[in-house]
Amino acid sequence: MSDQLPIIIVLAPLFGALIIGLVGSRDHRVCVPVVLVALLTSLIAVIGTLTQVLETGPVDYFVGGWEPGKMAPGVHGPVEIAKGFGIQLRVDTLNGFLLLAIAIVSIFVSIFSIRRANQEAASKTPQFYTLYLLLCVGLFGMTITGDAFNLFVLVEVTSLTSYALIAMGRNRRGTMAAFNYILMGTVGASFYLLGVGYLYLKTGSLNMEHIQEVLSANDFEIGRSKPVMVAFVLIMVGIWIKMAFFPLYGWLPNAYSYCPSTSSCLLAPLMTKISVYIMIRVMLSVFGWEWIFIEYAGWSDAVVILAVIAILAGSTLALAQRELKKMLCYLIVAEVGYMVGGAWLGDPERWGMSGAVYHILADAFMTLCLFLCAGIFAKKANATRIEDLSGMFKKMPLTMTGFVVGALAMIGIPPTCGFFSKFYLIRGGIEGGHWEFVIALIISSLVNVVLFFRIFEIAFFGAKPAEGHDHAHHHDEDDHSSNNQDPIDEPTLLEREAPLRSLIPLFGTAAIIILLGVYNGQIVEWIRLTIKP
Amino acid sequence: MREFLEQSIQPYFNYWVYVILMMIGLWATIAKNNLIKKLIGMSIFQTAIILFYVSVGVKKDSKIPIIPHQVEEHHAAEDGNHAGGHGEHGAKRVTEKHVIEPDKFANPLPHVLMLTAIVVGVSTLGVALAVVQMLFKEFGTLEEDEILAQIKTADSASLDV
Amino acid sequence: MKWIALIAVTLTGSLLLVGVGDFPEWGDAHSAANEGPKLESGEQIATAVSQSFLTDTDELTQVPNVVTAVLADYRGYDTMFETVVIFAAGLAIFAILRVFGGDEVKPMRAPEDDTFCEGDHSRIIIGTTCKLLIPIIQLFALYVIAHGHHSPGGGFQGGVIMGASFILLAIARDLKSALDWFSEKTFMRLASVGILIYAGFGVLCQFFERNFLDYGALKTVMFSSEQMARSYAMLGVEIGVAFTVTAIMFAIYANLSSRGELKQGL
Amino acid sequence: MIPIFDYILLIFLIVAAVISLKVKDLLSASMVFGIYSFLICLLWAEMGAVDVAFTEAAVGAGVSAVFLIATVYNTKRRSSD
Repeated sequence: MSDQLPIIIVLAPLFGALIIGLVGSRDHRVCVPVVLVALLTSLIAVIGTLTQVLETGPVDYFVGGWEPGKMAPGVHGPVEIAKGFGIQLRVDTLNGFLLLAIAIVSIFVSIFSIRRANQEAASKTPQFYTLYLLLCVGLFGMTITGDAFNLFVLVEVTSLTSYALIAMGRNRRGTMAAFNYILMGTVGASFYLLGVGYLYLKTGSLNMEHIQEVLSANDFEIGRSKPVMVAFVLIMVGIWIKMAFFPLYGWLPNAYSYCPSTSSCLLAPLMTKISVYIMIRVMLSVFGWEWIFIEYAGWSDAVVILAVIAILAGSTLALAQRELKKMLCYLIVAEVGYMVGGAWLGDPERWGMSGAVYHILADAFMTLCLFLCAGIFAKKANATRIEDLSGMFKKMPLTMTGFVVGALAMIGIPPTCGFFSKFYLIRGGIEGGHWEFVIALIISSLVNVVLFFRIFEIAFFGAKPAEGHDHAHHHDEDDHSSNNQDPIDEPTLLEREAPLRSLIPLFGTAAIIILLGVYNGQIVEWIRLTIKP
Repeated sequence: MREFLEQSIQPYFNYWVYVILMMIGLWATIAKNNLIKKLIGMSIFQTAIILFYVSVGVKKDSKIPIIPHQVEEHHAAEDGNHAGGHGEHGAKRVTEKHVIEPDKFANPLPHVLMLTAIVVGVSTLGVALAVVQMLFKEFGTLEEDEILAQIKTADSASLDV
Repeated sequence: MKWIALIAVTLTGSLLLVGVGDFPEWGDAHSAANEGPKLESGEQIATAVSQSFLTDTDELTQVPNVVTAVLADYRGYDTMFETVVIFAAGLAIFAILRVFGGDEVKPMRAPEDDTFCEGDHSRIIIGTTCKLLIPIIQLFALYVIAHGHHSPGGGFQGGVIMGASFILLAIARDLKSALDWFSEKTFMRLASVGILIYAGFGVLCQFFERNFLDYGALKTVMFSSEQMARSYAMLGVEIGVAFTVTAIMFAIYANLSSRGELKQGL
Repeated sequence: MIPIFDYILLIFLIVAAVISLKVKDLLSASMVFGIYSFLICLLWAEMGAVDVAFTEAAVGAGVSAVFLIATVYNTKRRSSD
């Protein structure tokens, strides 16, 4: 049984989705339990696989039993299975932690979505949850796969479900954003597909390991040919579109800020991060770091400069925003810059790549924390703009505590994981001699300080929360406001606070942010097991 | 000129056309104003990639990748002394493994991949068309600039309040 | 916008043309993808995986159509997710477009565009023709699904044709009579059932202590040799695919043609 | 050597693509897109990719053209470009 664990990670949410598809429309109440059971099964499978990985090294799983070198029974006797015959799944310390992060984030968001999804999706709740689980299937599958084309199929699974989750929000700007996202996403995926085609043309295989073997044979003789170079550029551009890297980020802010809060809580922490992971996976497992950082050393400088621009542009645009969610979206653009820059800082001996992978984990939880808070504020206090948050410390102290933890992590204050990831990235930048990257990181941290302390100030010292009423009518899109701030009979803390189903994921995330920070040394050490050449 | 044609264009004509189609598709996706035109451009872009893949898998003078079961007549003749022993299909096949020359058949792998890509393409088109209908319901137009203008006026109106 | 497009298109075009120069010639049977990657010294460092597909398929699965074998067996995991993509598309369109009730939606079409229908006279001819055609189309679809092992075809193609027959019914008569045959509840469930069949075959293999989708494990259930078990399981899987594709193609059409109201189609 | 039939098809393909993007009537554009799909399906059948050709004939020329027409019918037929 234990050797089947890798596939169970993907299959559990898939079966969950199918069960909801079959019986969900009859009774909406089955949705949440099915989602939770499916994701918990995945979580257990991930933990099981991860312990195997930490004990014995990378775990391979060959779907259909097409393990290269094995003898398969043929009509006239056994046949040896060639390399790359079937599809390979692979879990190592690089993606094992990411799988864990996906499982935890999706469980938290599904707890957060109880009741909320019913209000946001109304009679389409079962469809919402089916799409939700399919999105999880796609994310797990993308992370776990070791096959270049299978990756494309799973990218499409996640893309189609996320288009739907974004367009489901009854906001016309959200619909337009979804349309742009469809165009950009399809072009990105097509570029990736074309890049894989170029690789296939030169190597005759689709298995990542096998491709790398062929490319690196005889001192990168095939690797140096022009189609492989073009393939690399195409794949990178395709993934950059998907992850909203600097010049190609146009679709992201509107798409994430106008979609329903449950969808944005799932999409914002995971989609871009998994794309960054894919980029790192392609760099390490398909092309190999020697190919990138030695054969084409000039490229890494160019990409780091793009990353620097991304960080600066993201931070500056975040400063200009008045809506909380939009500000967070621009911060995502900046964070993507961190990770891409870190990954391109130089060969994996250095700390940049490890810092980038660690930052993927850290950023997933930081973003989740802040988006959960934004969702709670929007619903409970009808506060979507930053100035609406005034007096929030008094009104919702528990939620605000969670927000503070997330914000401190985003800024990079020591006990949180945000500090350590920045530390590793800066260390990598100094090692690689990319001072512009170091400076950009520090500037962006300062901008984050300004951004979040402005919010803290408004929330702590701001005027009376009664001002929230003014905005109630021109935010009619989020009209489910339960603004029970009656000045006559003061509501108790429990009435003012967000319900438990929102607070549990929030505090869980906050705890993980701190735990990740405390155990950063061990985690990075594990990550480096895979990354180090 | 003739040499250029013979050496650079002729053997690669498929690839040239795929690049041209791809550029047409990309151009339409970005620059066209009408949303449905954008989607048609997107589909052309995707088919261009499929054209590339299929061109990769072509082998000259090859058959389609369907390999009929080998009814081994020569074996039947050789094993004639096993009187009545090979009335069954299976009895004949116990003999030697039939050698297949893979160069005679087109490469099946790109075909499989492109089946997937076509299906993915139509799924995306369907979802995109649904979004287009939603947009038309909300904005009453299919022109991108008009939609953006409407959003802009709505935005500035909400800021003034 | 035009300028961005121009820059993007020129950059992409020139990038792609850079690659073209180094390609193997069209139809080269000895190219890397077809035979195996070679070094300049002529040494072949690996065999292209498609070669093994061609040589081993008859041995391993007894399926003449190599494409079907690769699609449903060797790369069956891909195909399962391809079906999931279709399923997700159907759900996505439902989630985006479907409106319940739908009385409050005003007619969207401008009157000057109303040049589609010629009137009701043509409906009789079309209706009669379709009545004759639809059973034949459906029969052909079943043939395509079932004969996918021996000739071009399979679950996707057959499923699309089957879905198209319902679409034809909806166009020729009206959406309502098509929905009477094939109601919304039915097709949304059928789509799940299709993938359930596919994944179920995979999980069944796991019960026999093999890997997911290792159809050879099913030989004890199917009372046949391992190769024929693969072949039969592929047929089962293709039927699952066909269910999903049929249902979703019709679902997409039904939603798109009626603006999500499922009341009146084209 | 690419067969001459291919050259003709490939050139027609480009023409069909351009026309379907140039035509101002969206219904015609959808139709021409169907023609484009059908041409490319012929091309693939010629290249030995019968399964792909079959799928493209069913999906590209058949169903996706119908989807496009359904949307055009439900929205607007004229386009400004």
